[in-house]
Amino acid sequence: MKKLINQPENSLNEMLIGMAKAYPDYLTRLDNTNVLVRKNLTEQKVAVVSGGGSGHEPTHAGYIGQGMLDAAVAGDIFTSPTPDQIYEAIKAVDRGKGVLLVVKNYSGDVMNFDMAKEMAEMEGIAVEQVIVNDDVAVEDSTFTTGRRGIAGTVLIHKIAGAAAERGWDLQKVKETAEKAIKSIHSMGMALSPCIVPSAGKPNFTLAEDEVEIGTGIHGEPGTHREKIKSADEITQELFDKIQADAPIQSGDDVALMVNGMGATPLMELYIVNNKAHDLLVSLGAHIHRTFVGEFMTSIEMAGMSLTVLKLDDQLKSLLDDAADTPALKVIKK
Amino acid sequence: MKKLINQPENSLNEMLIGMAKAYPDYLTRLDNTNVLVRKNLTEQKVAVVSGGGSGHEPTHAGYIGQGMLDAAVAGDIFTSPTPDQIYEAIKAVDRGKGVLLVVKNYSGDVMNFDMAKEMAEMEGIAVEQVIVNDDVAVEDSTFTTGRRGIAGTVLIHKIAGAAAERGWDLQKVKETAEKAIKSIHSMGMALSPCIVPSAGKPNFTLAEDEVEIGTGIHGEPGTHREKIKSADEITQELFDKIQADAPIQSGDDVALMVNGMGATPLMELYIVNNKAHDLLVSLGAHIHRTFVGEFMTSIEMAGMSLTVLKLDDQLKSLLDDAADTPALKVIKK
Amino acid sequence: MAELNQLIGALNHAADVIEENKQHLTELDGAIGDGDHGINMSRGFSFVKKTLDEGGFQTPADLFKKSGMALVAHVGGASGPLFGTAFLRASMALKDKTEINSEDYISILKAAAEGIKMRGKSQAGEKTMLDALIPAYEAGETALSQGKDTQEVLQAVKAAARTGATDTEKLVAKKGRSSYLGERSLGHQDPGAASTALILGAIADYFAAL
Amino acid sequence: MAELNQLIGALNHAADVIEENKQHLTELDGAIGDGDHGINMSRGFSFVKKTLDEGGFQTPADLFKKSGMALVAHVGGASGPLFGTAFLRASMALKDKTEINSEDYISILKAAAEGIKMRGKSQAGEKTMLDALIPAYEAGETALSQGKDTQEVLQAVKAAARTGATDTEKLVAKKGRSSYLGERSLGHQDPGAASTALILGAIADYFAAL
Ligand SMILES: Nc1ncnc2c1ncn2[C@@H]1O[C@H](COP(=O)(O)OP(=O)(O)O)[C@@H](O)[C@H]1O
Ligand SMILES: Nc1ncnc2c1ncn2[C@@H]1O[C@H](COP(=O)(O)OP(=O)(O)O)[C@@H](O)[C@H]1O
Ligand SMILES: [Mg+2]
Ligand SMILES: [Mg+2]
Ligand SMILES: [Mg+2]
Ligand SMILES: [Mg+2]
Repeated sequence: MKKLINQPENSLNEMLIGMAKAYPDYLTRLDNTNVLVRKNLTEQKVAVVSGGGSGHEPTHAGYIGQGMLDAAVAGDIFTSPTPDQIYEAIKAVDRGKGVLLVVKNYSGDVMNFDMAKEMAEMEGIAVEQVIVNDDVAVEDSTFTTGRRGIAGTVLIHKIAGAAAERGWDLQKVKETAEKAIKSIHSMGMALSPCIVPSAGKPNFTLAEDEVEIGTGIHGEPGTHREKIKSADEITQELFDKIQADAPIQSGDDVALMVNGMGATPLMELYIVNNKAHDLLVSLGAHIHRTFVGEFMTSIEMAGMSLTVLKLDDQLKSLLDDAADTPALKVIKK
Repeated sequence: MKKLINQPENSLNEMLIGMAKAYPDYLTRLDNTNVLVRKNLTEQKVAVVSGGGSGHEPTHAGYIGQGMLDAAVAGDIFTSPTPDQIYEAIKAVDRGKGVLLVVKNYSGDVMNFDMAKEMAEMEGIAVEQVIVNDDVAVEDSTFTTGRRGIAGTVLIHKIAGAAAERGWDLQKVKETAEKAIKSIHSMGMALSPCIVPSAGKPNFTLAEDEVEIGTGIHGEPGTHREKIKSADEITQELFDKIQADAPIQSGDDVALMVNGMGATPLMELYIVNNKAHDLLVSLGAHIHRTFVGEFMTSIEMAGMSLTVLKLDDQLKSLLDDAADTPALKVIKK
Repeated sequence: MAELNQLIGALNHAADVIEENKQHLTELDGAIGDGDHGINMSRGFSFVKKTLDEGGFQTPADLFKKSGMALVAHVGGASGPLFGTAFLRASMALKDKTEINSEDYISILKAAAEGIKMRGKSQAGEKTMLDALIPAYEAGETALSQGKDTQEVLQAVKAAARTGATDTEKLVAKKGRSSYLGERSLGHQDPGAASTALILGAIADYFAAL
Repeated sequence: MAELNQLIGALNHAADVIEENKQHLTELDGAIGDGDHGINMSRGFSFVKKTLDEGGFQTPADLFKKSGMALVAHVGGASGPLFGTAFLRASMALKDKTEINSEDYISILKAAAEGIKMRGKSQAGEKTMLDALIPAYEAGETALSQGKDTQEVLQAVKAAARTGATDTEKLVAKKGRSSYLGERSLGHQDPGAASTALILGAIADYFAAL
């Protein structure tokens, strides 16, 4: 394992301190917790809180700021945070207008956030929760855990955050986020594995000419492995899977995200973006906004995911609202 | 070689198209060139042009936009662009107030930009050039090529771009950039090599427990190799080298950049930032602004560089000026 | 069957057994999950030990409550809220009893299973910790109805939990992270079921050795 | 020595030799530079060949000018402006001559070297292409002063360039990318010197085979 770390067990703590030092205008660490909280909280708005395992940086704390999150709760690497931590975050950011929790659909996250919600409700805080499940690689079923939440979650932060910043009430912020969740679909792939520092070795192996299609953001197995193909072919394959699930119609407005998993260079993401644009345009879609970069990573895994979010006028205008966070800034024109 | 590309020889072109598709509000490609030019050029200001080999994304084109670059010229991967291309960029962005070229100190870049400058001057365009040479890993000497330009270049883009956006004349923009260049020092290291697509294999090799200290942004050899140490120790080593060259005094204002080389996850960069902050603070420096992320990469090399820029009041306020580019946004408070 | 001190001893032993099996549990989770179950459980139970060391418990219910809180706050992942809820439900089932007998033991296992079902929206046969815990308390109920003594009941619970855990290899995961694998989860033992069997086994062993 | 057609033939042959040695030049550059010299030169000379194929040259000067422009626009890196400037200076030195003799050949090599010095702010002994080119034209001057014939002059140039290139192994780089290595550049041949020797060798071979 070759990493720029000190003791593996200190990585999370040192990372959080390093973030707080990097962005003193944006965020501050809540004493004795792994919670980062927005500086200068906007009074009189619904607070938006997210969180989950670490190792997905800049997710989640990178999205703290105007128009996105008010707090982010960091679990250990690839491990959901615990209810007490989430509860501290909720208490710290509630301004009497209630708190929306944006949770990725993993059993662990869902249950820990559930418990925190119960704890906060016992204190009289209004809490609502939305569960992001954008990964079309996993079968959708109400009898199982259902689909995972992956990179699309960042756009849900954007939309929920903008809705809250507009002063909408908790119910409306929640409904808007849920509408966006229904319209967002993602699919990822990996070229190489990642190493959790405390584990010290890769979480899976791939041959030199092999890729895994449908991988999650923790190196979870995908739908299958195959010989590596061209960027265009791989992009087409992921796109087809998304399209099979949520067909794009001619005239649809969409946002497109090409997300890097950690080790894949931007150059390759732009090459993928080139093809993804062509595919959307050939279906008659109008691409309202494109996001290319590392938004939700998997430590140093190589690979990428595509996210397509169908937009109505409301979602378009929420995406266009100003955002000012360390990792995503939208400057309103 | 495991990459998300199509034909290696098409990578540059497809990347440029992919960038243009991602940021239609920011930039557009100049027909039949590898030049990306700012949309909606500000009239009546000095134009700032940079460029160099590709493979350093988001450098250079990612910094096109308000308050930074007006055009970026992309060479082949790790190869300086040719004079004709640079000349096209100069012609496209000159608004009669002259053009500043920001060039990294590599023989190839310097000579190609020189020739382009001569060509533009023959057409009556006022052109000035500044050469960034922030890499303290290389010995400074006027008898040799001197120091390389590495990640600090991005902050020179910021400062020159802000100066130009303020409407300052060519001479003043140039002098300001030169002042900043004198005050900026960087040093990098690598954990793993990178692969130029057309070469198909790594440009150097490192043992599983080895790191290279002082590497350039093209995998050029550094000052030495050593056994991997902790993040704190490596940060200290790079910092000491910078400090030996340009000592920080108590009370100094500085900007700090922790730059990822491509494959190193943000988590590790924050851990490095934690230590780098401590080192600066222990010397009595005041950290005016911190930049943590991938600003100037080396394809998928793992590693990082530190950059320290000493600031006077003028440089501070130029750094704080608004910038709106795909890869770096500063929202003025 | 047991007073407060013995319960503390039993939980301490369970924590030690989890620590010894950290690597094994992590490997099980590596095959069909994210490879952290051993790490999560070991972290959580090290805090349980700390809680046990601090002492000052009023009742067995208090002991289970504080241990459950330690699990909730330190395991993380899916197993944290589940084991935490299990312990908290056990605590609630005990009310203000000062010592517990084998009937009590079986009813707190049952209460724990109900808590897990509620928290995990899960049921038997979905390849989770429930597939060790449910057969375990059922075996205990049978042993009780046959008039078996405390040691026999504890051993019946231990054996059934072990068999239940092993048999999860034949199940397709429907809940938790391994459910993303669908059919590919077949042939692997569920890590949460394995840790459940270890805990129930450690408790039986502790009382057998008294 | 040569008319326009033969010069075209000679440059074509030089381009082929560069293409054949693409891998070799790249390996030399890999050791002390960034491993692209062969790629750069092969790309540039493929455009020279295209220019040669298009034809329509007025004079040798025109031929060198158009070839030089192709190099400037397509080699990139450090060697692009340097070889480009070398060819453009050769063109200027030729003025409107319609054919060239061995004195002309040596004087265009000298003009090329001056162009490289100016563009590269470099001089002999800094482990660059100049360390092949300068000994080459000096050997040519000596041969001329000794009254040697054209073939002998060309061979003297070829041999001196080859020796000069090999001897760069003994030099510490002071210019170009390899200068960042300092002493570590010792023991390696400079790629630009190697390609210069290949070009001058190809020209000599072409005329020897006529
Ligand atoms: N909904 C659920 N109901 C019951 N048990 C569950 C559920 N989800 C997960 N589990 C249990 O949790 C175990 C995984 O725990 P752990 O690896 O610590 O958490 P995570 O999956 O978040 O990494 C599984 O082996 C399974 O026994
Ligand atoms: N200042 C200079 N003067 C003369 N020759 C130089 C100079 N800088 C570089 N060179 C030559 O250029 C060669 C490297 O060319 P190339 O690899 O194509 O460019 P780059 O170094 O930009 O990758 C060196 O081997 C050397 O001969
Ligand atoms: Mg986990
Ligand atoms: Mg080069
Ligand atoms: Mg797990
Ligand atoms: Mg080179």
